[in-house]
Amino acid sequence: MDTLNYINNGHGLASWLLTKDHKRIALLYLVSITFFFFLGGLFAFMIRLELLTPAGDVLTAENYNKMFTMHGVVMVFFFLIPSIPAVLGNFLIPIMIGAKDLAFPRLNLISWYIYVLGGIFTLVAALSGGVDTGWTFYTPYSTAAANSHVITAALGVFITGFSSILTGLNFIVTIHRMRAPGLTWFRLPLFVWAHYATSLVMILGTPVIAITVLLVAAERVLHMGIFDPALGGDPVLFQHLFWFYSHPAVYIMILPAMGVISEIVQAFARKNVFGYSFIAFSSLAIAIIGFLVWGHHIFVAGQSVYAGMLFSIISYIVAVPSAIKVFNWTATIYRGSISLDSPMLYAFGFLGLFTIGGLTGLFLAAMGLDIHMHDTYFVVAHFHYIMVGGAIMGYLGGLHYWWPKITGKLYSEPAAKLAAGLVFIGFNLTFFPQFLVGYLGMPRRYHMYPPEFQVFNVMSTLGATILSVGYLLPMFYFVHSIFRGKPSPADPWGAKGLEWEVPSPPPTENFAVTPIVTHGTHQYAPSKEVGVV
Amino acid sequence: MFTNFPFFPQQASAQAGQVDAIYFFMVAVTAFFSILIAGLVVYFAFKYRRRHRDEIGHAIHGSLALELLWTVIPFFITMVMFVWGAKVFFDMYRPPAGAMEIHVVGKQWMWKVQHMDGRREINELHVPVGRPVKLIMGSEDVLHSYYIPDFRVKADVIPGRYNVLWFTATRPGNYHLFCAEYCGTKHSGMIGTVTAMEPADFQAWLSGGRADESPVAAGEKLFADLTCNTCHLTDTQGRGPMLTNLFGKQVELQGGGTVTVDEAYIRESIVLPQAKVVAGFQPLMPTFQGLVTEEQLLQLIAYVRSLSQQGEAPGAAPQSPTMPQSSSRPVVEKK
Amino acid sequence: MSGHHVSHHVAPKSLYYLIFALLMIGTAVTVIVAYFDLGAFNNVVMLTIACTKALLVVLYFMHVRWGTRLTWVVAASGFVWLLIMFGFTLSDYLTRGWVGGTLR
Amino acid sequence: MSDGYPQAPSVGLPGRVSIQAPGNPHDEQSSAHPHHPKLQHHFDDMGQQAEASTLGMWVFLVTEIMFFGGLFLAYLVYRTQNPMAFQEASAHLSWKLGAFNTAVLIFSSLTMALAVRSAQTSESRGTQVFWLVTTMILGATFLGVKVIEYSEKFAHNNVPGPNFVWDGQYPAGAEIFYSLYFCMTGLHALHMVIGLGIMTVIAIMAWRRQFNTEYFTPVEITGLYWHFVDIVWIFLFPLLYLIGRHYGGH
Ligand code: HEA
Ligand code: HEA
Ligand code: HEC
Ligand code: CUA
Ligand SMILES: [Cu+2]
Repeated sequence: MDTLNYINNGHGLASWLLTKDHKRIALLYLVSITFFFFLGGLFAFMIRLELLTPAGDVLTAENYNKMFTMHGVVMVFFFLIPSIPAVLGNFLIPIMIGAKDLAFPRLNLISWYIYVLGGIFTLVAALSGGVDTGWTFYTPYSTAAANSHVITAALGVFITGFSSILTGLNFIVTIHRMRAPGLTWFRLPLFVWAHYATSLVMILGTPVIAITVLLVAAERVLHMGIFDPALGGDPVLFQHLFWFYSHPAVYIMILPAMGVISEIVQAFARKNVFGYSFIAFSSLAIAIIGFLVWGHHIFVAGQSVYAGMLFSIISYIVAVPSAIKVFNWTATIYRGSISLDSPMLYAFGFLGLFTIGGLTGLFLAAMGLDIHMHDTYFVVAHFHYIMVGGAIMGYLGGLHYWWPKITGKLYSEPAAKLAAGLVFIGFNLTFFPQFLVGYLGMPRRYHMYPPEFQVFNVMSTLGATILSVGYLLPMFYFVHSIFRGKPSPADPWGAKGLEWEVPSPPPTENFAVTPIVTHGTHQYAPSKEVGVV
Repeated sequence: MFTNFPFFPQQASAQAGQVDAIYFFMVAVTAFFSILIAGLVVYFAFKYRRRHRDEIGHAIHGSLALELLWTVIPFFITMVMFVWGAKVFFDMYRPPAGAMEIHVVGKQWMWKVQHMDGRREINELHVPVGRPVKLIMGSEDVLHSYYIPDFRVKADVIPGRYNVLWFTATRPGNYHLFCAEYCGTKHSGMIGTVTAMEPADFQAWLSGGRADESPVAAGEKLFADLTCNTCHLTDTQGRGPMLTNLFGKQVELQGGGTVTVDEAYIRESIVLPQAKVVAGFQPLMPTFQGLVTEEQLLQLIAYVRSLSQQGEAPGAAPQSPTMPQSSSRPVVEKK
Repeated sequence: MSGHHVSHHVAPKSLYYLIFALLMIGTAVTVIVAYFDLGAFNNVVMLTIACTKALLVVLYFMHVRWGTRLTWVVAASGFVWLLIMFGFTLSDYLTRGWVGGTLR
Repeated sequence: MSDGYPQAPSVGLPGRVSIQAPGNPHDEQSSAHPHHPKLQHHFDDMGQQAEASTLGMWVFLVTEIMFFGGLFLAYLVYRTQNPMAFQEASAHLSWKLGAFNTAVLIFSSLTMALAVRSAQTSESRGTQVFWLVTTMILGATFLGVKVIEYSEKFAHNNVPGPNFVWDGQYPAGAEIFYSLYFCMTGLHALHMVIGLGIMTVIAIMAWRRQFNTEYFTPVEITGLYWHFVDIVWIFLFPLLYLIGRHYGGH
């Protein structure tokens, strides 16, 4: 150990578990999130195993229902929502804005503990028998009919919600108050913009799911009449409250990934982004307009047709900023100096798969079409294309891109390329058939299905097997790199950005002296606009 | 093993074509943009690949004209999608006048059906082709959703409320019926078959089985058994309002406001009588919640409705222009 | 970044007493109004007074009156978002009966 | 190179960090203005620290608004669906106790504001603690009254649940009203209890002379929190206690 950095600055478990260093907290998150990803993946694998044959022969119906519920809950609340913000955002935002830490380091550590506590509740729910309500917890099933561990799981969601709120709060204050001198808003890396937008959604949306879940608990435990029609309540009100959070939450999942892609595309095309301000503002637009579309989940749930039209048209409007981003990224590659290192492969994967996922969202936002597609595998395919094909590609791309910075070690690039290829192929094989079987009418959350849907399901299960190999591979070469990898220079990619100017891994204080920033990120070539953007 | 695997669902209802038309439009747009983006990415990645280590890209900061272009074009495309989707939804939302009514009750985990002449079925539904069919659906426990993929129709069934689904079958045959809203353990077993038949076959089928009492007759009996008739007399002497010729009318409520008498309102009057009290009456009526099942409610409603315009279906919504069949085929009169 | 200075506005005590008095009067008016039948206006009046009281607290007791523009924006955004949630949800509830012929 | 990692390009712009005084660690550099003992290491100065804290509190209050907002939305929807029932159920609450509590809370907001002011103007620790403790006493009074109201409801079995009893005309709607009543006032009361806990700590800190013109952020953000709790009640009072008083009036 030659130089002092955040990893070797302090040893022993306590120095990690009580750390207030944002970089160490990011690693704590990395470990716990990886655990939940593989747990969720295990549930997914059980789902796919069951669906190999039309008859429900691997799992009982009850267990199958628990599988997809736990899969959804774990993947959404314990993996994807915290993934990029809590790991990469936590690690990078202070460095990218030239600060020593987030504004509230202790709060940051507390959010991790809250997250773990929520996770424990969910694990307890899973181990003591599971929940079978679906990740959507729809009433009155969840409050009056289900006899599984709804309360434990709901509390787990409630608790992690606060972790998310505190992370968002910390980011907002940090970005407003801790920027280095000269780092104006329009010199911020787009990654930071994306996280700013994400944080807005976190703080404005998450409290609503918290209160909703609390009301579900009150109704279930105390039999207070709130959503159950037998007690005079209205189940559709639950759906409004749930989606008021959960639609914006899908942008919590995709916006950070978009931030990652903005960085990667610039770094590996050695070129500043095409249309910085369009990308920056489209993040904000997605965050804000994304709050106004939640009703597209309940077109056929008894919502008024006029409200449905309102939600439908705004769903289309919110697609436009996403389109802008995709076109701008594509334009960024134009006349770049492109190297196909593994992060860039993930970024390309993101571009293609997010486009398909997003465009199939437009199918669902068409009210007349959604009548047929709602709650079929078409929806399942849509959101996996965005969440797995988009968000996870972004997460993995970011992890590969910043891994040398985080650990100070270089991983094996050929292995990484192989993994990227496997993920891409496995993914498409898993989820493309689901579009077809969805339009044929196969409903989701089905333990058994008519035999004519089997071909598609076999393909899907096959793809999921390839996909899991693709996901397991990085575990090996990442861990290998920590012990055997070559040390990384400060800037292994030849990228531009404050994070590449500090050593790899960075020292605890990030910067010996607060830097003074004179122009925007990723300015590779001199140009008259430099510094203005 | 894999003998029968279709790639596209059958078009077995009058609506199916409309829905599929949007679908194909969407597929075309998706294919166009996906191929465009993927093609450009691959082409650029090859064309501008890094040729030596220290190479950097061109500093291009953007182009307002281009960016506006790809803001405006997607915007207009999506507006087409919106208008088209909303129009189809509206058509599928409003049942045409004169549709044949069938009562459907969902419960964990079966679909109970009763035809207007009393014939019952479970997990099956027999309908004639060429005639609009309107399902009036309620739930006894949790949310369900009635879904016939080959007809492209689906609607959630909500406890405490009625929801309506309508379609016109166009092709005789057997079609899948699914419950599409997760409702517990045997959600995937809450399935069945919809059988569309030629009108003559349908008539034969109707008269073939052992028909129960019609819902109206059953409702009349219930009306007496539950002692409704002690308050709701056929003249104005009763403690409750007269129910004759009530359906479809506007009723003045105590505390201001009016309400149109439809199925939902009658249902509410029976299970939550105090929620809306008719002007000029005391809120005397007891609740019958828990005393009547969802099916019996439907029967009571059918009876109350029969006290009004005999045989006419409610809600004289304009005939949907998308329903040429309903006029070209003889409409079977309800008994 | 707005200069790093502690915001040092010290409001005179008399102002706080004035606000307190206004809040008390508002409460009294609300209670009195509740006893007159103004039809729908009862609710309008009561909610207007409640909003005014809340505004007074936010502006003076919570010092937003002298706060940075960012504080204004943050404080306002909470209420704006609340209205969005109310408005869009009610867009469903208030229009459910509009289409004839269905029971939704 | 064999790993496929490129070297940093030799062209392009230099890094954008301009090191002002190379090798001059931050701590020495700031000797110009001496460190306040309360300054945390990652902030540049007290002003930045204070601004971050108040902004953080405001952002937190926004989340609180949305948290209570869900309940207010449920209230709004059910109120439009069961107007008569809500009037009837609301009439069974004692508006006098409600109005008294409103006055108490507003008064406590005043004393809280004065507590912040006394810290802000470096008044004596006695004054600071006096205002804080007065605020706490008022808060406790509010909670005491709430206990009276709750126990009255429990005594009459007006608490939603399997044992709910309602002898009015609208038992179903009344039960929903009381579900919301208990959720809303219960969460509000919980916030007050938390507020009292925080204020205990603050009062002790004040007694230890920790607050003055230079540093009073903890008092300030506690004040923000307390005023927010007051605002919630300002809405709860008319919505729960006063709606439709004139109807079937007393
Ligand atoms: C990260 C997650 C994520 C994201 C980003 C999105 C993004 C979008 N989603 Fe998706 N969605 C989910 C996750 C996500 N969704 C989940 C989890 C569900 C199911 C929940 C459940 O029930 O369990 C769901 C369900 C869902 C439904 C409900 C379906 C149903 O249950 O019946 C709808 C309906 O409108 C919808 C629409 C959209 C739209 C319009 C977008 C848009 O934002 C997409 C915008 C992107 C693009 C449009 C692509 C880029 C554009 C171009 C390359 C250019 C060409 C563009 C044009 C011509 C416009 N989604
Ligand atoms: C971030 C979100 C996320 C992610 C990453 C995934 C990832 C995957 N999902 Fe998931 N999914 C959801 C979110 C997500 N899903 C949600 C919200 C639902 C709805 C739930 C509901 O209806 O309530 C859903 C539902 C859902 C269904 C529908 C179930 C149903 O409706 O009946 C299916 C079916 O195929 C599925 C499959 C998969 C697969 C194959 C993956 C794969 O990408 C996973 C691949 C990863 C691994 C496989 C892990 C790595 C490997 C191992 C740990 C080794 C495992 C051991 C062996 C192979 C022996 N998912
Ligand atoms: C104890 C007397 C009583 C009994 C028994 C009773 N009702 Fe009523 N009903 C009333 C009164 C009084 C009203 C008017 C006040 C109101 O709307 O609640 C009324 C209103 C109605 C209305 C609304 C009528 C309108 O003009 O809008 C319907 C429908 C109705 N009852 C149906 C029934 C049915 C069906 C039953 C039996 C299952 C029944 N009632 C049993 C007293 C009774
Ligand atoms: Cu009934 Cu699913
Ligand atoms: Cu959505």
